[in-house]
Amino acid sequence: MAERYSSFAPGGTRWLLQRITAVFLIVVLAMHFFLLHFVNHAAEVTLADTEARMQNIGYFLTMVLFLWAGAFHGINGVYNALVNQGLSGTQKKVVLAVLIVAGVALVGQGTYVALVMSGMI
Amino acid sequence: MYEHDVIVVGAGGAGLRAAIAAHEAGADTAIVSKLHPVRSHTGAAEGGINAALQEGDDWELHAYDTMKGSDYLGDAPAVETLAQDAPEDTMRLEHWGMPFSREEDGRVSQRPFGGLSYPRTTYAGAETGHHLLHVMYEQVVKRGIQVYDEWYVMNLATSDEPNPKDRECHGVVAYDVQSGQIEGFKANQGVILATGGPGQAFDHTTNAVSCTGDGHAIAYRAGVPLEDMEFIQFHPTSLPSTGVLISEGVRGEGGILYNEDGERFMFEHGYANNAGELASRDVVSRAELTEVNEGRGVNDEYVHLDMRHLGEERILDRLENILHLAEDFEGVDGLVEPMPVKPGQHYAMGGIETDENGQTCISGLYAAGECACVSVHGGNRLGGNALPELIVFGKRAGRHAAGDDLGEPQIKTGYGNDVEDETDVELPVTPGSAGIGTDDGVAADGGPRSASDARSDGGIATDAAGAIERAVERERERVDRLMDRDTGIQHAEIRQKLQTAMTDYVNVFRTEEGVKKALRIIRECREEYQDVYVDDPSRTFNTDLQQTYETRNLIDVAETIALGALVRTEFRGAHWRAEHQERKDEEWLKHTLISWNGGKPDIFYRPVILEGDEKTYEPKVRSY
Amino acid sequence: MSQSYNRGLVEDFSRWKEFSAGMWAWIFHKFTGWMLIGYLFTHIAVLSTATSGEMVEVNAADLPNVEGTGMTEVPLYDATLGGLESLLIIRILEVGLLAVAVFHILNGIRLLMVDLGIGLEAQDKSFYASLILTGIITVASVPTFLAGVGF
Amino acid sequence: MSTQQPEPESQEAPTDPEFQGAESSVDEAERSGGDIDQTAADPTDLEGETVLIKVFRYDPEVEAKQEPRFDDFHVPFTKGMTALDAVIYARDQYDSSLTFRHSCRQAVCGSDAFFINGKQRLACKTQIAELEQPIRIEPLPHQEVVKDLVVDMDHFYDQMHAVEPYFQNEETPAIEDLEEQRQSRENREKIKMSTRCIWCGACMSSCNIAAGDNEYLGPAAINKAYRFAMDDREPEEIKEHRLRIVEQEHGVWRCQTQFSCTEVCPKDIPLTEHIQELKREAVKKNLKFW
Ligand SMILES: Cc1cc2nc3c(=O)[nH]c(=O)nc-3n(C[C@H](O)[C@H](O)[C@H](O)COP(=O)(O)OP(=O)(O)OC[C@H]3O[C@@H](n4cnc5c(N)ncnc54)[C@H](O)[C@@H]3O)c2cc1C
Ligand code: HEM
Ligand code: SF4
Ligand code: F3S
Ligand code: FES
Repeated sequence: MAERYSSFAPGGTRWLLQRITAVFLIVVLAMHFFLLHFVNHAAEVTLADTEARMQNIGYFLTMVLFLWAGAFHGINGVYNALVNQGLSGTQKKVVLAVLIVAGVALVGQGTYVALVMSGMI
Repeated sequence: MYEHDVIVVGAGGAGLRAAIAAHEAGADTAIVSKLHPVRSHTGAAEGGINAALQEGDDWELHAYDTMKGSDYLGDAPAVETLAQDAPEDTMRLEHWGMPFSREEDGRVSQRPFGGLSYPRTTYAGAETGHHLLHVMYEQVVKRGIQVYDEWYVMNLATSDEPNPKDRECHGVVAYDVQSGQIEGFKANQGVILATGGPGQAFDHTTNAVSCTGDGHAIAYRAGVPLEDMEFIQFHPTSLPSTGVLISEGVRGEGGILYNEDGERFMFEHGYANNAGELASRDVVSRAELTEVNEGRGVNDEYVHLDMRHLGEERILDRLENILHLAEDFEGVDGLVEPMPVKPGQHYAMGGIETDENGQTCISGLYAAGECACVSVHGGNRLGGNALPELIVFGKRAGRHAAGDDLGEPQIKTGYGNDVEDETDVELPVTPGSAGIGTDDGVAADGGPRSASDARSDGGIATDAAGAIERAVERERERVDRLMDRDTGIQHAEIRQKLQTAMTDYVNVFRTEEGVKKALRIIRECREEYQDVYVDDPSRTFNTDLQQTYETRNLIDVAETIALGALVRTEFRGAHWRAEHQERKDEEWLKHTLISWNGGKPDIFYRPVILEGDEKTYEPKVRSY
Repeated sequence: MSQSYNRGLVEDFSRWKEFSAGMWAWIFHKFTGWMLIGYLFTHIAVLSTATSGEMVEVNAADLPNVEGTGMTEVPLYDATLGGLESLLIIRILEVGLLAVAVFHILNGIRLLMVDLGIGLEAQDKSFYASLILTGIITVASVPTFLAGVGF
Repeated sequence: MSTQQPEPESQEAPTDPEFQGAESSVDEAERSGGDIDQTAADPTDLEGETVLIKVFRYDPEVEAKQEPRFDDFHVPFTKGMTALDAVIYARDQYDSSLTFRHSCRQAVCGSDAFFINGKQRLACKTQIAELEQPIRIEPLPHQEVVKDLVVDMDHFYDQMHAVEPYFQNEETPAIEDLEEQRQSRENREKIKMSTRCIWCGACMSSCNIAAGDNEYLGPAAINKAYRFAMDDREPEEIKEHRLRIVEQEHGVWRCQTQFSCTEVCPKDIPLTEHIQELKREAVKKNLKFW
C-alpha cells in the first residue's frame, strides 16, 4: 500500500500535532498570563483596552492561533484520555463527534469574539 | 485426543530445535511442555556454545577436547557429530538473529573455556542460554508451530511387547495444568523427549524447580535404558541458600576461596598446588566439601569466595552481574563481604540412551538435550558443550522423526548381543517398583495393569489409538486415586527426604556404605509414596498434583543414579569412589545401562566406542 | 476455558498510595489538562459578552476596572469582568488556574523532553521539580492576584 | 468446564483472616527447626524470627476460595530468604494447595512476577529482609486470576506475538554459505538491553494504559519490536515494516510515559526510552515522505 507511506498513521499525526501545539502553547500561555495578570491586572481590564490590543494585527493573530492551538490541544487531549481508558466502537465514535462539535463551536465563537474585539466586524 | 506427526515433549533448547527441524522436514509438529517455552531452564545458561568456527580451529580439535574431557567415556560417533555440526548450527542461530557478542570487525566473539585447546566458546554476554532459548522460540512462533504450553506430560503411550526393542511409541498422555483435563496426544511419526535435567533429585542444585527428570522416568519405565546416570557434575560455586550459580569467571578473574579459618585452602591444604582455585570443577568441589567435612567450613556448610581485593572498578567492569546475583539471591554485598559458596548439582552427563540420530530402542521414541545420553559428555561435561548438544542433536532427532534419512547410526541402543551382563553387584534393597503390582502386574510404561487394560483378545494392543486410550485411562485412574485419598503422606515430605539422602550420600563423595544407605532411603521413599495423596481438591492449576507426579519420577531417577554410583567401582570423570581411587580402563571403558524391566531394574553394560571416522581416541591420563 | 477472576478497576484507584512519580505526573497532567480546556470554554463564554454591544449601569465603586464613583454606564464586558474580578472566590480560583497552568506547562515541558529522549533517568526528579516550582510560582503570585480585592 | 463468572458483590466474603498457617506455624517451626540454620554468623535483625506473609487466595472450584481472600502464613526467616522462598515454605509446610508459578529461582524464567507490597516484582529476586511486614503478596494486577497467584498470561503472549517477534531477513542461506552476518559492537550494544526481556509481564501489569486499553501492545511487546527494528542485521524494508506495526493506533502512541513499566522491570530495561525512540523513528520516517 504505497499511498499509506506518504501520510501519517492517524495516531502519529495527532501525537505530533499535540506536541507541536504544546510548544506553541507554552510560549503563548506564559505570555498571556504575564500580560493579563502581571502587566495589566486582570481586574483592570476593560473592553476599550482589549479592543486596543486586538487592533494590533500581530496580537490578534497570536490570540486566534492561541485559541485554535489550545482548542485542538485540549480536545485532542481529552479524546486521547478517553480512548486510553478503553473506549471503543460506537462509544468512541459518539465521543469523537461530540468533541468535534464542541471544538468547532469553541473555535467558531472564539474567533467571532476576537473579530468583534478587533473591530473587523 | 490431539493428533500430530511429531510431538516434542519439552520446549527448552533441545525441544525447540527439534520442533523446528521436524517442521522444516515437513512434519506437522507440536510441542507439549509443562512450562511456557521461554520459562525453560536453558535460559539460565551463562557461559556459551562451543563451536570450531574460526580459521586455525578445527572440529577435530573440538572432538579431541571433548573426548578427553569425557575421560574417554564418550562415544566417538556422537562426539564427532557434535564437533562437526556445531559450527553450522551455531551459525544458524546467528542467522536467526541471536545477539552474539561481537569483535571489533563485527564477527562473533569466542572466548577460552576450561578444557578447550582453542578459544571456541561463542557467547552472548553472560546470558547465552537466555538468548538461545528466546531466538529459538521466536523461530517457532514464526513457523506457527503449535505449542501446548502448561501441559504436563504424564506418560508415554507405547505398545506392550515383552521386549522393549519391539515396542512402539504412539504418543503421550498429558494434562492441561490450567484446567486439569487429561488428554491423549497421538504422534504419527515420533515422540521426542526433551525434558531437561534431573537436578531436583538433589536438594542443592543450580537447576530449576522444574528439572525433575520426567522424561528420564517415563522413558525408563517404558523400557528404554538410562545410561551413565552416575555421572553428575557438581559446580563448586553455587550460593548456599538457593543454589544459584556463581560463574567460574569470578575465580578466573582472581577470586579466592577461604575456609572458616581464613585459610586459602586450595593451596594451604594442598588440593591443587598449581592451579589453586582454577583447578577443574570436580577438584574444587571435592576440596570445598573436604574442608566442610573436616570442620573448617563456615557455619559447617560452605566456604567463602572473596573477590573484594579485585577492587570495585574491576568488579563492576567484569563481574557486575555477580554482584547482582549475590545481592538478590543471598543478600550479600560482594564488594564488602565475601560470598558464601558451596558445591551444587549442576548437570547430568547421563540420560536416556539414544543413538546419534536421537532415537531410542523403542521405535518412534526419541530423546535430545540434557535428558538424553548420546553420549558426548561421558564422565564429565566440558563447559559450553551442553548448548551445542541441544542444537545439534535436537535438530537430528527432529529431522529423523520427521522421516529424513540421516544414515545408519553407529551407536547401538537397547539390550542386545553387544551388551555385557553383570548382575553380580550386591544391592542393599530390591530396587524398582513397590507395592503396585508384582512383576507381571506392571505394564510396559510402568503403571499397574488396570481393569481398563483387559482386552478381549488378551493379547498385545498394536493399534495406536487403542494404546493411547488405555494410557489416558490409566492416568485418569491414577489421578482419581491421588485426589480421592485424603490422608497419607504429602509428596513434599518424600521429596525432601529423597533430596537430602542424595545430597548426603551420592554427592561429590561417594562411599559404598553411603550409596547403599541412599538406596535404602530411596526404597523407603518409594514405599511411602504408596500412601501419597494430593491435598488440593481443585482441578484448576493443581500444582500439588503435578509435583506429586514429579516426585515419583524423581524417585526412579534418583534410584538409577545411586545404582550406577554403586556398581561403577572406579574413579572416572565426576564419579569419585572412596574405595576405588583410579580410573580402570581395562574394566570400565563401558557405559552403565539400567533398564526398568517391568519394575525390576536390570543393570548391564555396553562398551564405549572409541573409534572415530578417521582416528581412534586412545585413553590418556586426563590432566590439564 | 476455566473460569478466572477479574479484579477489575479496584486496583487502579484503591492503590493510589503505591503510585510512583511517573504515575502521579500522569494523573496531574490529565487533571490540569482537563481543567484548562474546561476553563478555555468558560473563558470564551465570558469574553463573548464583548460582542453584545450592550451598555449596563453599574456602581463604579463596586468594580475594580471602572474609574470614578457613583453610577455609570459601561459595556456589558467591563461590567461582567469587573463584577467577577471583585469577587474573592474568583481571585482564588484565578490563583488555582495559575497553579494548574504552571504545572501543566512545567510538566508539559518535562513530557516534551521525555519525548525527545532527554533526561529520562531523572524523570522522577523533574516531576518533583515541576511540583515545587509550581508551588513557588503560585505562592509568589498571590499578592498580585489578590491585589485590590475588597479587604 | 463451567463458564459462569463468580459474582463478587453478591456473595458474602467468608472472613477468615487467620487462616491455617497462623496456628500450625508453631509446630511446623519446631518440626523444621532442625534443618533451618538459625545461627548464621552474620545475623540480621530478622534472624531467628518469623515473618508474616499475607497471600491472596482464589480458586473457582473451592467454595471457601471463590471469593478472594488473604491467608496469613508465618514463615521462619533465614538469611538470604526471598519472597519466593517464603511462599514455597508456606506451600510445602502449611498448605500444599497454595499455587504459583516459579521455576528457575534466578530471575531468568520470568514466571514469578507477583504484586508484592504494592509493586510488581519477581518473587525470586526480592529479599524478604528488604520488605516491610506484613508482606502482602498478590497476583499481578490487571490480569485475570486463574488461581491464587497464577494469572492468565494469554493476553500478554498475544501482544508479544503481535509484533512479529522473530528475526526477518532474506531466506536463510544454504549450509555452504552460512557466512556470519556482521554486526558492529555499537549496534549490539544498542539492542543489548532490549534483548534481556524475560516475558514476566510485570511491566504490562503496571501500566495503566494497558489496563484501560486492552488492545494496547504494551511496553514488553513494543520493546520486543524495538529489539528487531534497531538490529542492523535486518534489512531496511523490514525495519519500515516493523515501524508500521508499532505505529498503529494501539501501538506506541498509546504510551503516556508513565514510567511505571521502566520502574518495575526486573531486567532494568529502559522501556519508556525505547518506546519514545520508536515514536520519534515513526515520525521521522513519515516526515520523509511529506
Ligand atoms: C545455571 C546453569 C548454567 C549453565 N551454563 C551452561 C553453559 O554456559 N554452556 C552450556 O553449554 N551449558 C550450560 N548449562 C547446561 C545447559 O544449559 C542445559 O543442559 C540445557 O539447557 C538443557 O536444555 P534442555 O533443552 O535439554 O532442557 P530444558 O531447557 O531444561 O527444558 C526442559 C523442557 O522440558 C519441559 N518438560 C519437562 N518435563 C516435562 C513434562 N513432564 N511434560 C511436559 N514438558 C516437560 C519443560 O517445560 C522444559 O520446556 C548450564 C546449566 C545451568 C543449570
Ligand atoms: C502551555 C503549554 C502547554 C503544554 C506544554 C502542554 C503540554 C501537554 C502535553 C505534552 C500533553 C500530552 C500528554 C500526553 O499525551 O501524554 C498535554 C495534554 C493535554 N493538554 Fe496541554 N499543554 C499546554 C497547554 C494546554 C492548554 C492551554 C490546555 C487547555 C486548553 C491544555 C489541555 C490539555 C489537555 C486537556 C490534555 C490532555 C490531558 C489528558 O491526557 O487527559 N494544555 N498537554
Ligand atoms: S520488559 Fe521487563 S518487565 Fe516487561 S516482561 Fe520484559 S522483563 Fe518483564
Ligand atoms: S507504564 Fe505504560 S504509559 Fe508508557 S511508559 Fe510504560 S508503557
Ligand atoms: S523463578 Fe524464574 S524468574 Fe523467578
